Amino acid sequence: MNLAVVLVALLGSVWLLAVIEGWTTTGRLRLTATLLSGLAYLGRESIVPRTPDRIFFETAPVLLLIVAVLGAAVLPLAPTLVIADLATGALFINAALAYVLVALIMAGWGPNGAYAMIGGWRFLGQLIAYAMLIVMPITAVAMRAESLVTTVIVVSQDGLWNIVYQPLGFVLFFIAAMALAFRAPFDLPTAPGELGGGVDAEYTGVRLAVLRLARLTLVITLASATTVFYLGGWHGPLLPPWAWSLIKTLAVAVSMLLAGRYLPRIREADLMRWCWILGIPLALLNIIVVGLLVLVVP
Amino acid sequence: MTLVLIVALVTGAILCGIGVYGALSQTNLVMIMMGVELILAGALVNLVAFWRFLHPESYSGQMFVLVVMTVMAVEMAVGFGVAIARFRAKGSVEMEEAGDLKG
Amino acid sequence: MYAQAFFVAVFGLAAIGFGVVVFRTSSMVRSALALLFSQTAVGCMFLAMQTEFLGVLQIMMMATEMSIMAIFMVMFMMDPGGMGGMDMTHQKRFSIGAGVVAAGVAIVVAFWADWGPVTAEAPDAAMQTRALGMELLGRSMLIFETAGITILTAMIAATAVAIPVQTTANSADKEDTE
Amino acid sequence: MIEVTKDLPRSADGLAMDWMEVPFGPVFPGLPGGLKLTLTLDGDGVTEGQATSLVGMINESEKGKEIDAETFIERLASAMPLASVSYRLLACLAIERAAGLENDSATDQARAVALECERIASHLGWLAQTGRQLGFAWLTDRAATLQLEIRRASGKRLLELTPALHALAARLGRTPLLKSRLKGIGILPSGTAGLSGPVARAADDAGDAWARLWQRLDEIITSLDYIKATGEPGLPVLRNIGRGSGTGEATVETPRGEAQLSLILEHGQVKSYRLDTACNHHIGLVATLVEGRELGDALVAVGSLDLSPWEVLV
Repeated sequence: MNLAVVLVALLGSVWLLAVIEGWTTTGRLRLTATLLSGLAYLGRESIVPRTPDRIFFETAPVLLLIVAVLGAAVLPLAPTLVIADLATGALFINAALAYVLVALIMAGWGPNGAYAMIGGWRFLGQLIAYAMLIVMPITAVAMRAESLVTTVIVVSQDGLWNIVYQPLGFVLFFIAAMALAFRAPFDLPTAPGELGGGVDAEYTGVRLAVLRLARLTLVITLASATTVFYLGGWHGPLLPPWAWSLIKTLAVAVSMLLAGRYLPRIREADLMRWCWILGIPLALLNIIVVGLLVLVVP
Repeated sequence: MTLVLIVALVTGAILCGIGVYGALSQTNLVMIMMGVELILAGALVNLVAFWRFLHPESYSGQMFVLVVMTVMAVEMAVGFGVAIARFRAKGSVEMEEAGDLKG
Repeated sequence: MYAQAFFVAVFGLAAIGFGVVVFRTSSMVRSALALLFSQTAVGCMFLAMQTEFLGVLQIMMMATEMSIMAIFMVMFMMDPGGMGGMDMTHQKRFSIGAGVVAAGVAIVVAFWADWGPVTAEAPDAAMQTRALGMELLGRSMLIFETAGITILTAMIAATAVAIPVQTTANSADKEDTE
Repeated sequence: MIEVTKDLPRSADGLAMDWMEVPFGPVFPGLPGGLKLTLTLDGDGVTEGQATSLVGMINESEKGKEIDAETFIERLASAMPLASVSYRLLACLAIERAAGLENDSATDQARAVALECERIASHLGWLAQTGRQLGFAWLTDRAATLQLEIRRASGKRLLELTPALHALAARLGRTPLLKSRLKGIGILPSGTAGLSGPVARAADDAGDAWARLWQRLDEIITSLDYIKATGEPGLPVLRNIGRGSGTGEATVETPRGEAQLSLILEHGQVKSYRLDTACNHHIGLVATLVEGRELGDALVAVGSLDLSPWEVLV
């Protein structure tokens, strides 16, 4: 039951996000256009490049989709509305999202094309930049909740959301989440202006439809994670808990989307430099500050 | 319950065997490292099985698993450092071509 | 109990299967990713054996580790795509023998040893995580710290070995480009 | 394996790796259409590269084939779709000089305003292209919208657009990441010959992509001020040259730099001509700009030159 509800919520959010994305780029709000163009992909010719690594080429989009859904499985919409309330939920989402890299390397290597391959390996460099900034802020969140269980993390924010309690962690996590979802300005593996689509470049038809769906699902999953870890999850007045979760998730997802419109793509060297020279010390500082707060404030 | 323990131990043993085969038969340094990783994976399976079925009250068992995981990471780091240095110097990480390393 | 045995066996078979693929395929990226999925299956075995924290940790760590392995494979192999299908093994018979002997001895020990009483009930996952944390920062703190320092040392040492030797010629060259 | 790697060229980091030769263009989202960039890639780095134009114009007329003056102007203008007004003006000037016509201040003024209009539109087009290359969606939308407006605008409408153009420049100055993306990229070696236009004027400053961006934004503002002071634009139309003969030479500062045309006119027919454009020289700079750069930086450097493959002569 929970599984069905969460999946429907996930799909609905993806659809809304796609509609909003279309709205920001074309300036027209069309509710059915996304569905229609999604269906149109199914009818288009699926071109397979010459001498691909067939296994990787076929599995990569599906793996990306599975990983995004698995990540969402431990994130609660409401106190009991969660697919799997694992004892190690906050660690599990890291484990699931680590496979985004695997999927992208497969998608990059599979088609046997230069643009795709450079895009895939670029994401490995990007991971080395952002990975610590995903894990370390989550550590600080778990420290406050004294638990890795996602529902407990939400309960721990009753009264004071983590965005106020540890704003530094929120900023770092938000940026790292955008890098993990490879949204602009961190879209180095796809980079339309530099690699002509990168890992997307060789995918057509149904496979491209799955890949696009997976990318949007990944954004929703990460937005939902941000909500759970920093924005108090289901907490909120008047509306039912699940509605608050969805509203916050969509708000975070849309802000990730919009941020990319107003920024040029970051240089890979800069991303690496800033993440290591600035980001990691800040994340450590965040852990220390939260640790002190947890110990000092009753 | 002994059945599960035996299944896990046999799996660990076979993984270790495959790892030994790989580490001995491959000519490329990176492939040899893969063999070593498999041997360590076999060890991990055994350690977890021993902790779970024989001494679940003692968390030193789980601690040991963490140490082995650290060893895997260290092995990777050092292995790749050596591989890069060797590749830079000789243009190869093949064992057949590393006769100069013999004592 | 049979359910648990079933899942452990299934993931075990998957781990063994992917482990065999590692040395059977000639494509290097496939080989690295097969090792990754073998390790993931090992992580799933941990989950099936009710060791949640370690299982998730194994699954998480191996994804990055093996992806890095993959890029090194591509760098250092003659034929990373496996298009040429060249043989890159040596002393094959000896290796097979050693592998079989290693596995055989371990299996014999597994069957013959007296493992004593086997516990049926495992502590629940939240309890385990908590107890492991207490162990890490209590009795085993020194080991944990040592492991941390070791990995830091290894990182520094590996980087030091890997960066190019700075001779006067190429350091001048480098300043030139900057 | 030593046999395999011993002859491979070494990368900057000293490792012998396989290099790939990858084509970018002629149809590539980050580059102007018709420009083909061939880069030799060592991973994400460029070891060497060169650019060629697939749509360039043939420099000299066919022997013994005379073209009507009007037709010649139309041809030259349509051969340069990214700067048609400039080349129309160039052809008009050269033919009129060949026919021995005196300058007429009223027409000259209208023509100059038209040229400045095109300069603004062309720079906005470059901004849109740069936005596409950098994945900066807002810039692409904004610059492309303004460019379309300006191409259609009368003098009065242009003045109404002035605040929008100022706002665009101010906005770019405030955009985070943009400076770090462009600063220090595409620096030309000092004393590079054959520069003209914004690239040459920016070379006095820092000579990188960031300086070129600001040079072009400044030129937009300067052109606006000129238009405000002068008046309505008028599309260059050939004055009556009768059946004059002679040789004429003209130079026009097009949006991308100086273009030069010399021709021989015989009885109102263009007998032969010779053209020289800025892009023709700039395309040769690509090889030095991309060498040893990261792929993204190399493409930004090429983009900052504002190459128009149509204006390259083959």
